[in-house]
Amino acid sequence: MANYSIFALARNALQRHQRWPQAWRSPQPRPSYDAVIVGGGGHGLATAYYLAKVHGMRDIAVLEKGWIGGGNTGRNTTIVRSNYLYPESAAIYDHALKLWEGLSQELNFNVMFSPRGVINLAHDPGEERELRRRIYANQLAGVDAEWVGPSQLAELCPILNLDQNIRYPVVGGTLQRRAGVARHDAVAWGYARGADSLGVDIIQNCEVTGFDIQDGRIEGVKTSLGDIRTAKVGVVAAGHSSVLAAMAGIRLPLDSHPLQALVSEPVKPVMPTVIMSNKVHAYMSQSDKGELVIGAGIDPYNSYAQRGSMPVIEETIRAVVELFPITSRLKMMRQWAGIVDICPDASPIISATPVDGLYFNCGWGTGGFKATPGSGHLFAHTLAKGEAHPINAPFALERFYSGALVAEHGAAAVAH
Amino acid sequence: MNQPRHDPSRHDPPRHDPLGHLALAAKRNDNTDSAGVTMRALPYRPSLILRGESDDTAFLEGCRKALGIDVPLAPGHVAGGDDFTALWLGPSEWLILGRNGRDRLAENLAGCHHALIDNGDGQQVIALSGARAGAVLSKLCPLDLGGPEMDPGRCARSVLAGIGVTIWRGDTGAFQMHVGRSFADYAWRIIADAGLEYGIVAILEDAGSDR
Amino acid sequence: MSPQTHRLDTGGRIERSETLSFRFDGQTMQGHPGDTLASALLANGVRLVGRSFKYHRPRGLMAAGGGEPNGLVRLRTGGRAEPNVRATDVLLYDGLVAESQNRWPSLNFDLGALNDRLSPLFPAGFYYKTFMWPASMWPTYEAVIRRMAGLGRAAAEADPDRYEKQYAHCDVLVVGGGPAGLAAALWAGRTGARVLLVDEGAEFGGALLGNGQTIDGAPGMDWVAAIVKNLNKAENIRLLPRTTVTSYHDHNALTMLERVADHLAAPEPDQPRQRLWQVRAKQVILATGALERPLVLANNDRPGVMLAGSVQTYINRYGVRPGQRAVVFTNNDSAYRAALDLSKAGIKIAALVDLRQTAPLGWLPDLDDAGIEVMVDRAVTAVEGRQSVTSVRIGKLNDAGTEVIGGLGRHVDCDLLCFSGGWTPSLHLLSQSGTRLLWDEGLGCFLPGPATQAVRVVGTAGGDCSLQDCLTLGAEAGNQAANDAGHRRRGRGPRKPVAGEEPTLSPPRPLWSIPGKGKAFVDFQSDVTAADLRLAAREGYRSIEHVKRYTTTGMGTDQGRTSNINALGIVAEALDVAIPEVGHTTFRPPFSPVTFGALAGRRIGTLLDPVRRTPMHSWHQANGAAFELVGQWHRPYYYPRPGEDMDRAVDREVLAARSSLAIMDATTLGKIDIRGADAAEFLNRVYVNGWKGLKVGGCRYGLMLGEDGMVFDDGVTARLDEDHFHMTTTTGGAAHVLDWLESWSQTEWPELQLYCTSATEQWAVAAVCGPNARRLMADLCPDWDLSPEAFPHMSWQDGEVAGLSARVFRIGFTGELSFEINVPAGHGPALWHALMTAGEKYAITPFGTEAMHVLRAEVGFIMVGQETDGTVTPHDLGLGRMVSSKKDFLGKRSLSRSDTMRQDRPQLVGLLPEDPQLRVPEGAQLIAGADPAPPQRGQGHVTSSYRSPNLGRTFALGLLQGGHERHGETIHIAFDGSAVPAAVTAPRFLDPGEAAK
Amino acid sequence: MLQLDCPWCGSRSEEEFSCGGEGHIVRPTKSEDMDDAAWGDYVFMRSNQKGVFFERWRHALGCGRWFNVARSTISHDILAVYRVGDAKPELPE
Ligand SMILES: Cc1cc2nc3c(=O)[nH]c(=O)nc-3n(C[C@H](O)[C@H](O)[C@H](O)COP(=O)(O)OP(=O)(O)OC[C@H]3O[C@@H](n4cnc5c(N)ncnc54)[C@H](O)[C@@H]3O)c2cc1C
Ligand SMILES: NC(=O)c1ccc[n+]([C@@H]2O[C@H](COP(=O)([O-])OP(=O)(O)OC[C@H]3O[C@@H](n4cnc5c(N)ncnc54)[C@H](O)[C@@H]3O)[C@@H](O)[C@H]2O)c1
Ligand SMILES: Cc1cc2nc3c(=O)[nH]c(=O)nc-3n(C[C@H](O)[C@H](O)[C@H](O)COP(=O)(O)O)c2cc1C
Ligand SMILES: [Zn+2]
Repeated sequence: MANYSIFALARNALQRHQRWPQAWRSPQPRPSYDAVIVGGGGHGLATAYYLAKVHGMRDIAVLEKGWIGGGNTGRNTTIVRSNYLYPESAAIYDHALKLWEGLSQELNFNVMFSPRGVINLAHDPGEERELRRRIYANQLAGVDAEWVGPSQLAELCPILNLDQNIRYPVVGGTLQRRAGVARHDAVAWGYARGADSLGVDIIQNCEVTGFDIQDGRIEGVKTSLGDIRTAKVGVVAAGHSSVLAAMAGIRLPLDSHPLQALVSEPVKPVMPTVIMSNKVHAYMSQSDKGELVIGAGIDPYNSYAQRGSMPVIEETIRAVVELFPITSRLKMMRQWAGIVDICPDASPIISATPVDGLYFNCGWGTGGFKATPGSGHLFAHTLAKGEAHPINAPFALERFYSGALVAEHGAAAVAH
Repeated sequence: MNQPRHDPSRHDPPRHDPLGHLALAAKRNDNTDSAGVTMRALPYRPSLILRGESDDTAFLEGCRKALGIDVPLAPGHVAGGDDFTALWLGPSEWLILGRNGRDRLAENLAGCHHALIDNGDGQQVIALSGARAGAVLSKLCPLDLGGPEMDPGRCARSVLAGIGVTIWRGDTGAFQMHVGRSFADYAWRIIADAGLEYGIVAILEDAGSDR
Repeated sequence: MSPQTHRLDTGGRIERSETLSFRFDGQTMQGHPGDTLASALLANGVRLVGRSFKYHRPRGLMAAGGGEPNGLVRLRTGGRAEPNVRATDVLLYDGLVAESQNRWPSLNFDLGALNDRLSPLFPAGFYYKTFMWPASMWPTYEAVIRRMAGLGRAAAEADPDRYEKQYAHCDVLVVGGGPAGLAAALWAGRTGARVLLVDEGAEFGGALLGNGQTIDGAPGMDWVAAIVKNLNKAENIRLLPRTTVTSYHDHNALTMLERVADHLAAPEPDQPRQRLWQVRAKQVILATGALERPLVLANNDRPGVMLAGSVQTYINRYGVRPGQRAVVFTNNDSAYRAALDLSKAGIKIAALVDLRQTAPLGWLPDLDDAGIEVMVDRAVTAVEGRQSVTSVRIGKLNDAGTEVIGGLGRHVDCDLLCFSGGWTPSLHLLSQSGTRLLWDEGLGCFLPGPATQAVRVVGTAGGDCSLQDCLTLGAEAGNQAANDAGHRRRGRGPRKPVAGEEPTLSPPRPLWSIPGKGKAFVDFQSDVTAADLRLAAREGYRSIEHVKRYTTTGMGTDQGRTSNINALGIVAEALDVAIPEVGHTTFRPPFSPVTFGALAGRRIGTLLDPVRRTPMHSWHQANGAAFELVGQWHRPYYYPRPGEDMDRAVDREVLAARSSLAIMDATTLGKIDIRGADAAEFLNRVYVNGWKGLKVGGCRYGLMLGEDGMVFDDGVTARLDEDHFHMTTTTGGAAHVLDWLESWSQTEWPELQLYCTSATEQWAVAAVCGPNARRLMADLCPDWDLSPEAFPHMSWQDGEVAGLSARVFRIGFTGELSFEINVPAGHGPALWHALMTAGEKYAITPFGTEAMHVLRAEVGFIMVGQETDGTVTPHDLGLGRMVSSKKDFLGKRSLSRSDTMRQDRPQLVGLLPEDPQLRVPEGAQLIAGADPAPPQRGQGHVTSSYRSPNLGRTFALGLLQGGHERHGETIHIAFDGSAVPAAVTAPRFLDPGEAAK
Repeated sequence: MLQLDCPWCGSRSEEEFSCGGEGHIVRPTKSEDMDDAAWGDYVFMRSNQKGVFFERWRHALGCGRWFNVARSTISHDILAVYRVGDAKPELPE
């Protein structure tokens, strides 16, 4: 793997950039692997990377039906934070956040993790109570969290509407300073490059169409490029998890919905932090390129269409203009959607299944980008050892039978 | 004891007007001729939600006896008689306007599966008329106001700027909008705002005690 | 004041008799009505209009319409300032102010242009490879990157303008008012169908506005004028100019943006600036035309390099001559007509360079007449000049077009290079509709595949290049669409228009990039060059989607409208695969950027969301209530007297309720009328407790669970009759509960005979409570027997209260002796006044939601949404005894799952902080030890916390693991780094006892 | 924004409806005899079909009726609308 640095850049400039090697290879699938990861999103690629890096497995393929990062990894609003309510969740998301903090260096690929702080607004006493509960829970769990009042908010984000005579005046908010945003595509590419250099085959345009299951054990996968034998399969297919589960005769507690996002035209910096509001439903940050990146809601019906409806966008922009009045004359440049796999308790599933050797990592719904490194790291452990890491043990499928849900609706209420 | 004994018309004490608080703010302009659209708040009228089965002949018969009309069975249709008007709201649901028909209905429907729910106090009626009435309403409501379903004389339940509404289009083409009482303020303000472009005239009739 | 040096003496569709003045970068200039800002700038000889995104290269106008990538300006000032506006879309008005963007200190001298010199260090994706060391420096690097990025500046103030929204329905929506669209609208309209015809432009006519084509032997625009007049007369046809269809959604729903007042300095009073339309069309006809593509060659971004068709438009439509001496460079026929028009306008055509082996013969006689030299099998190999084109080189390429052979070639002076790289049918909307686009090798463009919605494509958008095809097929499509929408033509149709003769077309030569030295731009707006695209392919970013994201091609405000196909061609070449194999990137809404204000519409500010108010609201306001938001409702929170803060007011209200008499507006509670023979059975299934035994006249408290066993609502329900119940729900839960009941009664248990009907709005409710409540009632209801025997707790009666017919429930939420008096909502204020007046002698005290919370918590009543959060069972709340074991009910089975039966689940307890004055914050965590140091697991949290003047101390409720068995223990309450001790108690602090009976 | 055909009111905008998710899930009558897994399956597990999906909608801000819809979750085409209690319709390929 060629090292990336300013010196490499200068050296290559002299060669008119003709000598850069491929960031990752595009190999043909081999007939068998020790492990197969289904889904080349951030989570799948990270899983492969850590399987190779931490657990020394090399004979791994990542199978992606389209192009890597083309699922939700490539279409999310990039917010990274760990201030969830329950200790189980705080543990998993903070595990990820710690990995984010060194990820560019780990991968030698700048993923532009930008801890510029994430603020959740409260607009009434009920919301304040909920948010404070989360702050106190986070403090105990060791996740940084603080309450910020209107005057601090004015400093942190001068364009926020703090008028107290509006329909839902802002009463304050929570701030997680270590939280922020990252460059979504770079995460997929960085992990792909890292995994590839450790020998992982990343195979694009290869759709998994079925599983070979014998006596309750996984023996291989069927793909659009032929059959592949393997004894270990990790499915990380986000919105398509139920489709893959059905191939193995399993049902999951998931519903797939389109979740939309949009960007404004690029403007000079106006938004130094990330702000989200449950009540006036919207959240917004500004990318390094200058667009305002805005998260909208889900359409209320099941869909795999990767496009959403207009009213959802209109609702969101109503909220954005209300919260940030100076945006009224900015323009929406592009809107899109991703298919998110929503779980009844708004928490993920990282789990073994009734099929031996078949594991699922899914249910991240509207908010799994932030978990990418942690999820990959823990899922790799689960796959390699055949049993859950203590951090992801509470997130097994079993909880839907026992009732031990991890209800994160509050912390995940803004759909991201 | 314990038989419902409400007859809101019996005492007829002064009624509170859901839009009373807007009296001072509303534009008062009697020159409705020049306006493209006129909005009026209509005063309290008794009304009922009537529930029953469309295929229950005893029920339909009872309604006819009580109201002097056949309740409409076709979606979006309205039946009007001397004393009562019945709007189809759903396959087992009608809005009965006119006089207070509770007692007569209760009497004639005894023994049938039905329900009667007083509704007059629970709603505010806002009427919208004039050449641009449709244009104003179509800013707020996704119904096809120009289609046959909304021909004069028809009714529909729908959405008005996010709130539930029952719209009844009179024979003159004007629209009567029934909104929940607690939403009246919002409905009034948002219609007034939508009509601004066409010089809307808003008239709060002298409906209640508050003014 | 600069004169309009580049204005032609005659021609164009501008109003020469009127002069408008405007300012660009502080300089005052003039134009005419009918001009765009772009045409006026060109008329004034302005070449340089902006700086590019990344390299800050000087840029001039390249196009005349929506494809313009360079001419982005900041328009207007103050709250109306708008960044990134395409100068070609701005209609000129008097006093217009615009400034250039992305330059510092000035447009002519921009320090950012240093980037162009350093560009070897900034290839595509350079930032992924650097800025990583030392890690701590990234925020600093990032701040610099952010400042360099971005284009225009946002306004600093709020927008003073109004934006409207409108729904519309039609039989046929025709998008595009060029010849094809006009013909379609006319023929569709003839059937009586409801037709909507929209066009982005201020004028209908499309391409005819800018080219010299003729129809029926006269200028095409004469025909347009006649048709438009005709259409305007028809009642069933509506024309909307200045309206862009921005998106095409499911089920033929389309969104359009009408620019109502953007051609004015400011909207007229009360008039909107823009209007967002939501159209539902039975049939759609897309007649959106085609977009001309640039050619990719070195330094093709120099000011003075323009699209040939656009120059033609500037001449014919605006009477502007953008240069004096032009070289025309093309790979297709359309530039021939352009060259003739240029020549007619007095521009010297130094050469017409055609990449193809042979010139289209039909045009040659006219070119000969005009004295234009055609150079076939040649290419422009270099563009010279920096802030403006000064000359080009014309040379020869090898057969493959990959190399210049025999040197750069002939040197030709010119101040204008007009190029045409072919035409891209404008199929953005079609693609959004779900229809696949298919590559046509012959035409070198994508064409419509089989439609997936009720849509047709006609005109150049559908690949029909000749005007006659546009007209004929347009008319046919209009007629058929109307037929499909259920309308048929009666009588004879209008005469079919006949287009003027045109030479037959010869095929274009797609050559995706022309070899040469220097940056050859593909995406002008995102500053992406052909070399960037090739680098991406080389580095393994093989999918076109990866290329897009790695290089940012097509990601600018124009979304690559003119550049995407070129990018695709270059990538296909670099990967050595066919174009269809590469595929195009996804067309996403909007087609043109849409103002946030228009998306937001009028439902912002005070109209953001309804404020629901009770009939007594005015009284509360007049009596100084502070309000709390509960759902959409505004409820009195507390009623401070002069000099009182919240705590003092709440104390006073709480004391009054326990010592004498207090009154609360309880109107907001949800109320549902449930009636039918099976109503009791139904309640049995939706509530955890039994309902069959409830006597008529009685009331009962019920808990509702989801199928997951978790409490989601509660309330008291009264039995009005054998078959009739009055249910109450929480204020916030009312709508959801009704939905829930309807869902079960209609879909799962249709055999049960009952109706659920909302009655929330019908009733106003005043709750009076306190030891004097019965006396008050006696004063107002002289005929009633109010004795506890005749009117016991948890019963109801009808009758008159203060002369108003009322239904009174002997229930309450405070533990005190209470009456909840329901009257028809219109009588609410009358009731309230009567109660207040009669209550004076008991010092009746109105109380708000906060005092209500204290009162209910003192007696251990739970508040759904506060003690519960969707994870709490009846057992957790200590309400297990309510749960019937005799019957099934929703959620029952979930209560016996292994986790829901755990003994150490968080359970409701009382908490008394050791410091009786300390009110711990709600949400604070319960921990075992005294040390709150992280990380550790909490054992629960505080759900409610108040000061009680009755107890003379603070108290709290909380959910504590295994709490039912831990009364008497001391635990710690942790928040903000500290932990305070508290005693665990039963969740009940006061017992009003007999008095309340 | 979908346009749905209410079996009673006819063609109306999605805004008037609320979506009730997967249809034809029958509530078990003898839940006390079920084990945790079977019950959990009923409460939480869903087919989440890609392709033809049978779902429930309510004309909440219209006539108030619940009804069934067969809809493609890929194209959003409505393949059938039918009343509660009616069997799943036969659909053409
Ligand atoms: C609009 C939007 C905004 C969001 N905002 C945020 C946010 O701000 N913060 C946050 O934390 N999260 C956010 N999320 C959620 C986040 O994007 C996802 O949770 C996360 O990216 C999931 O990553 P993944 O790798 O699991 O899935 P994906 O990136 O979707 O990867 C799954 C991959 O599996 C592939 N696949 C599917 N089926 C098959 C098959 N049969 N064979 C082979 N491959 C297959 C897919 O093509 C896909 O590439 C957002 C999501 C959306 C849609
Ligand atoms: N292919 C060629 O070689 C070629 C090249 C140039 C011109 N022409 C000529 O151009 C004419 C084409 O006629 P036509 O009617 O097909 O197209 P047109 O270009 O005349 O008209 C298309 C119209 O659609 C409008 N439009 C496009 N997208 C829109 C949107 N999203 N919302 C609203 N309006 C939108 C445009 O403003 C334009 O007025 C013919 O005269 C043809 O001969 C052909
Ligand atoms: C954080 C973020 C920023 C984006 N910024 C831009 C942008 O500046 N320009 C643009 O055209 N698209 C932008 N997009 C949207 C992508 O172009 C694309 O629409 C999205 O990744 C979904 O993919 P699809 O539209 O190809 O389906 C952005 C997407 C994300 C997730
Ligand atoms: Zn209906």
